[in-house]
Amino acid sequence: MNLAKRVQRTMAAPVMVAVLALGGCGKGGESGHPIVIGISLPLTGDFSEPGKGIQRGYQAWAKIVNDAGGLLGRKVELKFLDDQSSADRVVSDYEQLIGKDKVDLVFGPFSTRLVVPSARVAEEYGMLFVEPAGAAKQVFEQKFKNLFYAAPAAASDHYNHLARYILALPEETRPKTAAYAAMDDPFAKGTAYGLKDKLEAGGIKTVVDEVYPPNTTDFSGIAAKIAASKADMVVGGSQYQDGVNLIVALQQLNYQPRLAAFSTAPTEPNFAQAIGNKSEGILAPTGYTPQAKYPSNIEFVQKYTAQFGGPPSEDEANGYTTGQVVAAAVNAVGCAEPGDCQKKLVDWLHTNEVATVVGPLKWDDRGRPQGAHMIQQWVNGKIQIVLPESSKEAAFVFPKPAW
Amino acid sequence: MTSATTARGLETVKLTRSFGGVTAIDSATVSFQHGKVNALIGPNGSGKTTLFNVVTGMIEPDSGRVTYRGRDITGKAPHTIARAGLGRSFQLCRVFPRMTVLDNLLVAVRARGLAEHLASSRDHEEIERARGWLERMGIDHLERSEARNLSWGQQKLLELAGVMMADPDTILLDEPAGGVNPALIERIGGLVRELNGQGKTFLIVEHNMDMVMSICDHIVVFDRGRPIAEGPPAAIRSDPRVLEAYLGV
Amino acid sequence: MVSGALLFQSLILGVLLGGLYALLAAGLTLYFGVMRVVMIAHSAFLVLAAYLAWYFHELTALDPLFSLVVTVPLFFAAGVAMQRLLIARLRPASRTMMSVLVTFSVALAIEGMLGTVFTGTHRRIQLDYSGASLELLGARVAVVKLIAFGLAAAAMLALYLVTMRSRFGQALRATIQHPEAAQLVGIDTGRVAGFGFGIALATAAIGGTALALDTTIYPSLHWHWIGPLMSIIVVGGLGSVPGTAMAAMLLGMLRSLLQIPFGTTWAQTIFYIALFATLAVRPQGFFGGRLGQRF
Amino acid sequence: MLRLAALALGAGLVLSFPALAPNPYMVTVGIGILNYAVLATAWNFVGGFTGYISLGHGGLAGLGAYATGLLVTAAGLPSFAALLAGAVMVAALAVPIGFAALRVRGASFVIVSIALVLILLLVFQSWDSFTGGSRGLAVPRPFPGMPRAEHHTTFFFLFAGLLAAVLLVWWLIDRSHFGLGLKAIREDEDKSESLGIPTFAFKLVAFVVSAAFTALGGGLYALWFGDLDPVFQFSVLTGSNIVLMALLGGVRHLFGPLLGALVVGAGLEYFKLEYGDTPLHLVATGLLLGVVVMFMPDGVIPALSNLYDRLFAPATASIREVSAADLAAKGDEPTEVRR
Repeated sequence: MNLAKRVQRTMAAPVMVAVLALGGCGKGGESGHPIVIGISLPLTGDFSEPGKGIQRGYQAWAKIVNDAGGLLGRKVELKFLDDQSSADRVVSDYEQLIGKDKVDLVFGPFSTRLVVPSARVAEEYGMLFVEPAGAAKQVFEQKFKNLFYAAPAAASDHYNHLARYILALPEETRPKTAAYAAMDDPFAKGTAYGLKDKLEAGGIKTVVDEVYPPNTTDFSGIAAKIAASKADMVVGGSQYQDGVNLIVALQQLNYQPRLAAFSTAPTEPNFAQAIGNKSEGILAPTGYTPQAKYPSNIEFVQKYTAQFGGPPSEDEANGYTTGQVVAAAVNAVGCAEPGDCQKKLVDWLHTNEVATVVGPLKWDDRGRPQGAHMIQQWVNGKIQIVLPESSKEAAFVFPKPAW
Repeated sequence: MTSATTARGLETVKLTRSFGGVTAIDSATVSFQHGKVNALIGPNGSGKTTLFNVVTGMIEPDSGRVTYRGRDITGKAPHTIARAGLGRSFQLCRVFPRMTVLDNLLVAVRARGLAEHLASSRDHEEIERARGWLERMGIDHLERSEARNLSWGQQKLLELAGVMMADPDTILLDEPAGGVNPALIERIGGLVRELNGQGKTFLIVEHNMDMVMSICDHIVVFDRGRPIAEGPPAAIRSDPRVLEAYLGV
Repeated sequence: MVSGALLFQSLILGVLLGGLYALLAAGLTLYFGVMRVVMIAHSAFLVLAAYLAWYFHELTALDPLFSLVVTVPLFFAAGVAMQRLLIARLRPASRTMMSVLVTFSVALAIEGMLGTVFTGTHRRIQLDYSGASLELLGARVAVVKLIAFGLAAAAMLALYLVTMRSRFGQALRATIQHPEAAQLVGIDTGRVAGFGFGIALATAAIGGTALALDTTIYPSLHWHWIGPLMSIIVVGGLGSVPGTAMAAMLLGMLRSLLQIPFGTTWAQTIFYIALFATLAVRPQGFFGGRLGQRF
Repeated sequence: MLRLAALALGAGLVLSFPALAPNPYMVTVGIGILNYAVLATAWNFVGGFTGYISLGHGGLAGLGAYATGLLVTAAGLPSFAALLAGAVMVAALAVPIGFAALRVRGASFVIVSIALVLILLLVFQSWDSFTGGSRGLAVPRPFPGMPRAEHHTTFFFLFAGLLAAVLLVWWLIDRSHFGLGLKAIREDEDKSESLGIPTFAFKLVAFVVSAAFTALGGGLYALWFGDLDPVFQFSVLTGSNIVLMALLGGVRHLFGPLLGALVVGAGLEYFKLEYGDTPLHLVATGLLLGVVVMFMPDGVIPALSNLYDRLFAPATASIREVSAADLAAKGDEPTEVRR
């Protein structure tokens, strides 16, 4: 940690100057100048779609906070930079935000691939780094001290409820074989393999284990393998479009599993239409549902819908959650500027729980959240929570009807 | 082997090369007289240039052999053949357009070993040698200008100088008189005789009969990819087969 | 342990894939034949056509196949224009090299425009027969794939007839084999080359529509097509359309079969392995005599 | 004399940059440009001398980066030993690649260069047990515990040093017999062979040297940046940017690629700021590349000097007129005539 400390000292001096020059008085001043929050997001390139989703979440958060009078009585101001989905960019963006623009706080970018390099920048400049997207294992393996993942669970824990449910099924009905196809992306792969590990441990045989590159557009080959394996259940470690393509390819081969779970894709609004409305029974883990009864969520959904004319999805929620987490720390510690304040924020988050739109969050010393995802399923033409029992909206449909 | 021991020069045996359906060279067996000025004449498309290209390794033959001073050089890489002592010019002369006249000559200097390759190309002896050639061609005043800025005739002379700079003992010239004025033809002809006097062998493909007849010792007539006659100018002039080949009577 | 059914299924998929490769590679070969040009932008135009088909479907809700009526002539014109305005103006000495850069820049521009206009979102045409399939000797063949293959086959046939039967085709072949000679017998090689480019680009329009029927499209997709296509034309022998078609079929099937043991990503490397092998083992065979290599 | 002075001045400016830079961010921008300058100059060993255009140098740089990273993480070599070893390995690999690509002329080389990037991407993604695949590869810092700002400054000087080395070698070759031979190949490969230049060997050596320096650039980048990911390391765009920089600056000039790196580097920044969240920067890059290739294939330096000639030294024009027609007949007319 002495490294970060030294960085803080080297950074602190100029920062103070800058703050004073701006007419503020450093210590969480209630005076005019806004709290500037620096964010780099993939607004173009491969990750641009979810990137824009996160951006909407951040914007919604800023609007709601400012309408309520701001943080510590100061307006929050978001400074977005586009990293073009590239690692060089994301790093130089945070270099610029922290080193040149001297922002007071930073929020994380999208996609594990960009989170790790940018978290390193924030770490070495001693900035608190709450991020909405780095869910994969290796994010936490980097042993960052300042990083917090603002979502209920790391990728490998997304399917925990489903794994428990399946293994609890009676011997005769429980699936015996499973086929896995995962995009070669730390997050998508992480979700599928998290389930795979647990099911294999529970004695469910893996008959197909395919990893495909993110650019794959033709899934007929993979589908052929899965269909030929006649696996009882199929698990897709997917994002959006690849999941749709895989399902369509499986339909083309008329493969009918008894259970089908896909990451992310089924939770997207136009999923059902994209696969020809044969979505009945398809499962998906989700860290967020607009229906959640958490007080802050009710406000979020209502105001977000007012602002953007549609309910938020998971990306937006993750962005918003990031804002909530940082805000909680800032309000508790009572400061928001570079330098020693950041350390206080970090320490506070390590020891406290934060209520968010995805429920209460708390983290281990590596910033790994301690929860698990809910499991949703398409039941009667709409996607509803079926697991865990406590928060279910519909009964789990098993075996899955034909598609 | 040294040139002294034998008078054998450039020879081809049953050399054949065809493009698609067209047979450009049809099992041609020719031997050119070493130490003399040889001419290779024949109607357009009779395979003269193809022979040049096969002999100098630019094109691989379908069959047959090429030997130079008794050594088999069939299908060898062009630079190997060049280093064996065969120099050539190209039809529609070719120089290095974006290089200075001087560099056009210095390129031909043979470096051996890493040290020489990495040594500066501005070597005084070589530059002097190059200037010598430029003077003989009468274009030494253009030393510094880029080759592409020279006139057509000047480029012809430059190409010849470049070939000589590589110090070959047999020089193949493809239409040296092509598209140049009489005075220059005169000059080139003179140079050829002069160099031949200093022991250089020449093989010239040329349509300008006056030039051929005036400077060549030995003439080979090509038709449909094979030699149909050879001998001294006087004999060739009166050879009926040659007239037929040319005039198709 | 690999079941015969799976092998057969993969083989069929390979053939269907190979058909599309064949059509697109044929276009690439044509450019190379007429102008000694490696047309990097071919696959970018392919993706452009796919986007047009998708957009057409979004607007009119008609079957994307109808978009061909617009795209084919459009692309033909674009091809002629490209040859006339860009390629033909390059210095012959360095044309092959520079044309690569020019077409590359065109590809970048197209990708950028697509991204700007349609955003980076993955797009896919949703047809009521998207999930439908036919039974064929125990294997299942998706209807959309059949249509795509049919399109490709038809286009290839048309291409064959044009080059082999028509007078223009004669001139085209002459230009490809020996430009100088062609000029001597009074062929306007410039014009022929222009049309050659147009036809080649038109194949991209057809290929793009076929592509859009069954797969997702996104602006940077073309990078994943140009590599295999270039390998195919080298393996097939630059300039020879039949050779190209053979190579395309072969590599298409190989890829699809190799997916069974090695998985998707490794299977893709077959194209490049074939490319390197070809160049290392016998390049002359495909590139003509040494003098003919100055492409 | 004047040249030396200018050189010293330039060097002085570069070396004093970190001190003048208002914040670490500016230093990183400087590093980015230096890195590109190194790559573009290294590319110029092939592109400039022999005229063979490679779009695959981005891949070679990525290879250098991964080689260095893996030698540190897997083989446990000290950072800079790994850097050198990595460059050697890449150079060794360049031999078979060059063999396949350069035996025949023209087209196949370009095709191979692009294919190289694509296959490397596939391999480094799939072989994740070794390369880390999409999980990425974290390269430990050579100077542990050094504050980030200092880290940047240090690497700025390292990159500047590497650039100096590359420029020096390019200059040495440029004036050597070897260099003259390479330039002859660019001008007319058959002709050079007929003069006894072993063109294939020359091209191969140039390619290998180029690969080695490119790998050094990539490796140094890996040590500085710390996080490698196949998707970003093996991108055709890097290659095309390198080409654009070299061509724009002028491939026949020692400092051409450096100039190009400055211009393009700045240009990309500008477009990102102006049209941030659209991929218009691709269009811009594309158009710029097209314009350069079509209208000033020799880069801005000659373009400007030609302009200067025409304005202030009309004397040279006279010879041009004479030759223009003749040369046109050879279908190899100088660019001036075309415009």
